[in-house]
Amino acid sequence: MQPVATTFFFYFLAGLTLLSGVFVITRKNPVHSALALIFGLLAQAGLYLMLYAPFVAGVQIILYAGGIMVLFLFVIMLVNIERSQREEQFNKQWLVGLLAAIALGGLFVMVYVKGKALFPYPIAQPLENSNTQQIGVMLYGQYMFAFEIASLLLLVAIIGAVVMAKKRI
Amino acid sequence: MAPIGTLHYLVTAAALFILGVIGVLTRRNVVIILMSIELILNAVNLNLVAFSRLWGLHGQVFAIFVITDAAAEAAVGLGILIAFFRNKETVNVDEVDLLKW
Amino acid sequence: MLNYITSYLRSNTTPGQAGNVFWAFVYIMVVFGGVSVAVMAMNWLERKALAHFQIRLGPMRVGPHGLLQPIADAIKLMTKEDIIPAEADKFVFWIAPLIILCASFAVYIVVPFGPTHAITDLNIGILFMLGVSSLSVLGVVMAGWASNSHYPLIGALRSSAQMVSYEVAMGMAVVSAVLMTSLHGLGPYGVGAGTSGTGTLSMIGIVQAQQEQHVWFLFKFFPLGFIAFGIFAIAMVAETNRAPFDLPEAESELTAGFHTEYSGLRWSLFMLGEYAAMIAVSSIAVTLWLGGWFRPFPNTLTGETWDLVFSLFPGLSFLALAVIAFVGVRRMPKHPYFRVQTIGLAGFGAVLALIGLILFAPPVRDRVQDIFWFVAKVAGFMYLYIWYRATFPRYRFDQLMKVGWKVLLPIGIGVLILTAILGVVL
Amino acid sequence: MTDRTMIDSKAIDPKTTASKVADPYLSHLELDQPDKTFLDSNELVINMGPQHPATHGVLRVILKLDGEKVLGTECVIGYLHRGVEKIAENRTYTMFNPYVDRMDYVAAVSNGLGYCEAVEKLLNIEAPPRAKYIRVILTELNRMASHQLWLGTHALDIGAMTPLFYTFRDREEILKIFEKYCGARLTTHAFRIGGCQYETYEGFERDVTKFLDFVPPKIDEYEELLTSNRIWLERTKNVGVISRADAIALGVTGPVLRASGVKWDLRKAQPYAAYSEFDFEIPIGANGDTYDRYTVRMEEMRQSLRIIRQAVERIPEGPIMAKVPKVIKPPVGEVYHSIEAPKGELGYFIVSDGSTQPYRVRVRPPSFVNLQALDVMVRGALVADVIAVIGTLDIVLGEVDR
Repeated sequence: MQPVATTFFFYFLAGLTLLSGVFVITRKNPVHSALALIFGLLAQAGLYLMLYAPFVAGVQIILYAGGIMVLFLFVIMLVNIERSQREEQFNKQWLVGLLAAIALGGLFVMVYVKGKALFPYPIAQPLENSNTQQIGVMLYGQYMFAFEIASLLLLVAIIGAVVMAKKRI
Repeated sequence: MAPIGTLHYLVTAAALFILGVIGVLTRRNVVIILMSIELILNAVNLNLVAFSRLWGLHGQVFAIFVITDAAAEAAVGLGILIAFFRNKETVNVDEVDLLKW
Repeated sequence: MLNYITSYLRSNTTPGQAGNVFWAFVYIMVVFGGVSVAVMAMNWLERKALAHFQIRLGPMRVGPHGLLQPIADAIKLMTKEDIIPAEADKFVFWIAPLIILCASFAVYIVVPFGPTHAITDLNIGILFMLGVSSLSVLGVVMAGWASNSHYPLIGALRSSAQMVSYEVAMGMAVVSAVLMTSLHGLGPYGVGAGTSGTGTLSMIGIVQAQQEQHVWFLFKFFPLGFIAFGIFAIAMVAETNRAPFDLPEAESELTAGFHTEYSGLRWSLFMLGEYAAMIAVSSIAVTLWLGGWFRPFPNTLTGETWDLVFSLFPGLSFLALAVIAFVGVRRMPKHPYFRVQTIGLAGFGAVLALIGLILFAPPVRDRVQDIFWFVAKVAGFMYLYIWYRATFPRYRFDQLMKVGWKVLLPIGIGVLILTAILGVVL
Repeated sequence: MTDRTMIDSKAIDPKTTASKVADPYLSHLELDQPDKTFLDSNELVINMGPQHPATHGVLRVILKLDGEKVLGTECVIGYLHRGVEKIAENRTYTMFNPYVDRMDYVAAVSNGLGYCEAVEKLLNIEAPPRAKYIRVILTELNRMASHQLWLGTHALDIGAMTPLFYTFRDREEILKIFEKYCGARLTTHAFRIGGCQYETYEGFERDVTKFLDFVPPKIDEYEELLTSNRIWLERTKNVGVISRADAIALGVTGPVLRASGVKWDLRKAQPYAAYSEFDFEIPIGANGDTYDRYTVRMEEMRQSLRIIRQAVERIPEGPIMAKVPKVIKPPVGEVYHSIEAPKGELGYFIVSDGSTQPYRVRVRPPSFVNLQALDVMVRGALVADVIAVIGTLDIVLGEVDR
């Protein structure tokens, strides 16, 4: 693809991601927040594609946008959102929170400015078609133990969620 | 326009991370706090994937682990939320002030 | 510029892979238009076929044999008042049908109509298809919630639970098919034994794997591929909310489920999305198990003669349709009132015959063959959808869940494990 | 804790909570906790009908749901009330005859038969044998038609569209016979007090015999679509079970009662018209579930055919009208006469004060009584079962509301 398109798509997707992030944390209605988050996640999947990480992008869509967000929407519908909308949206320490976040941002800026040399422009790499396969090999080879732990974690999470959410077990 | 390098992605991720932090620190609705945590995790993911472009695929593998973790976190978090809501009839995080009910 | 356009024609990849924006755009337009037309045709066909199942005539008034009925419906829907309930969440209400529509149309990016006839070929093709088609759940949930009414909400909760559950079983079936791409074990013809290679997630790659292994995955490891296909075929009906799994829109229980409050154009977007999703999942099934764009019997009926015979099929089928149209002309009442309709039907038949004749021309024939076989297989699934709808009663919600989780999922996992074991052993 | 007070002062939320409106129909549903949401039990109250595709007209069922589980139901009826019983008090006995057809409009002939026989009993006259045979033939044909309509709509409620059209196709043949006989298809007004007004038309017996040969394969066809269909079995077996004792206690009659294993059919128990002269079986079920009611009705269709065949073969010659005075003026007294309508026991209680108009007519409609079993049958079931059970009860709202 031409460089122009790359630049355009990066700014477009990054802008979409950040904009949706802003919407997520400012909307009163959690459903609108969730909707914004979905768009943000999809835009991020686009960013992953631009980084030649198609498998992560696919997982992002299928798991995040298609799975986790459905869970969120479900819960939002179950809890009485109209009531929560009438409440105060931001807590009392919002100023402190904002300051902390800005401080964190300053830290990031400092790190990036100081360590700019560490992050070179990536050399034009060939299209990695077997990327997905290598990830698979890694998951089932080098990271086998972590993979199994992750599956255990999911099992625990399932049980935990069921125990928490069920009325009578 | 400058070509898009790793730094661009890092800055995007950092901004997203900060947005997530602001959300967690300032909102009162538990659902939105959980969503902000997702934002934070996504920012981390973006970083990992961007780095994997430079230093091999380990970043992508980790991103997958992070997504797994996010799924588990969302499930348990929302489960707790439902249990909480059933008892207190609110999703306001400031109301979570009892160890036991 | 001209070179840029023509250079693609000489390559043998999809426009997406070739990075040719112009042709990619053309393909997108063609696929989008084609799917829209297919949805309209499907609409007519469903009403007609269902009517004949039920000893009715179906649409007969608009155009000869109701051929123009979908167009009339489209006009009606577009001019209808678009109602947004007062208590609805306007924005979410507005965006929900668009989500469903986009999700079901975005899937077509990777559908391989032929070795080069796809918009692009992602190397995560099947993952992309599953992921994007699962996004339509969001639209359903939002539509149900935004309507701010009981029936849509229940419909949305039902349907999201249903779609999420059946996605799991569907995923298991798909994974076992993907696994087969890497297993060159003994096919029914004993070809390619012992050459286990790498698998692929790419849609075109999957079809090519079937070609290399000389077997449709439907018949690979005989009962296994068949069972996996069966699971997918059931799960895909549930996934698209069609009878007998049409609980979310169960007319007799929830009026119309999640789109009860929708009307006019927005409602038609839901329908468009639903039918597009039906075609999309059918094309997944065709790609994964039925050899995609390959003609039937590529192994037994080989040789130039058979190639020629099978390449005549596209033209012949159009000619057959034309003959049916002409028979219809003959059977039209001879009353002057029907003259316009008769002429119209004759014209339609003539167009079909012309297309059929064009399809006999060798250069066209060779290019269109792949697409024809793919579409024909998908059309078979479409007919099955109609047949199911005419035959089956509706499942109850708990039974639906039981079928998904306690029947399909364990079988799917079993098939997956057996496939893996067989692949290693053979 | 400011939020707390704010919440309490706000109006309840219409999306997820029950309406707090004091509705007399809702009293027994214990809606005293209105501010609950989806997460709690006893929260969701749904109005099914009166505008709902599966309530067979204008029945309004208030459902109290826990998720999809039904905690209780309340039928609200009366949307089709036309005061048929009151009208009777201002009409002569003859004039009232057509009105009864409008109650159970899918089994109008049975209604007419019940009324005419009740008045005949009051007058102490008896219809001649030929009239009785004609009555049996038409009533049994009507039972077929009613069951066919029931089957089609019941299957449609459960999601099978196609049987509806098949049953309507075959019901059409019956309606054609009715039309040829008396000119009307639905509300036939076929019988008169004392017999029948019309002699059978030329070719009546041929038509009926043709129908008798035509319809058994069609019944097999319906059964082929449904009886062993897995989904149909799952949707109907053990759904809406009503025990023998409950059924008797609730006064349920007709196929619903027989499906619970009670061999009670007025055609055998208290034979009226010419039923004592025919040989037929009373099909009964074992479990009292929806599937049994389905099989019982299917078998009843076959038995009806058997009765009709015998009646057509043995129909006697003779007059069709008994000696009835020009002005019907029954002696002072009262009478209760009931017949086995397609839906159950259809009873007429007529009080005469010696004038030309009845003092009081009270109808015991089978649908109304059977409908009372709905709550027993669906408690603890799912919403989809409510639909199936309403279908299986085979109610006609015209008869419920009268």
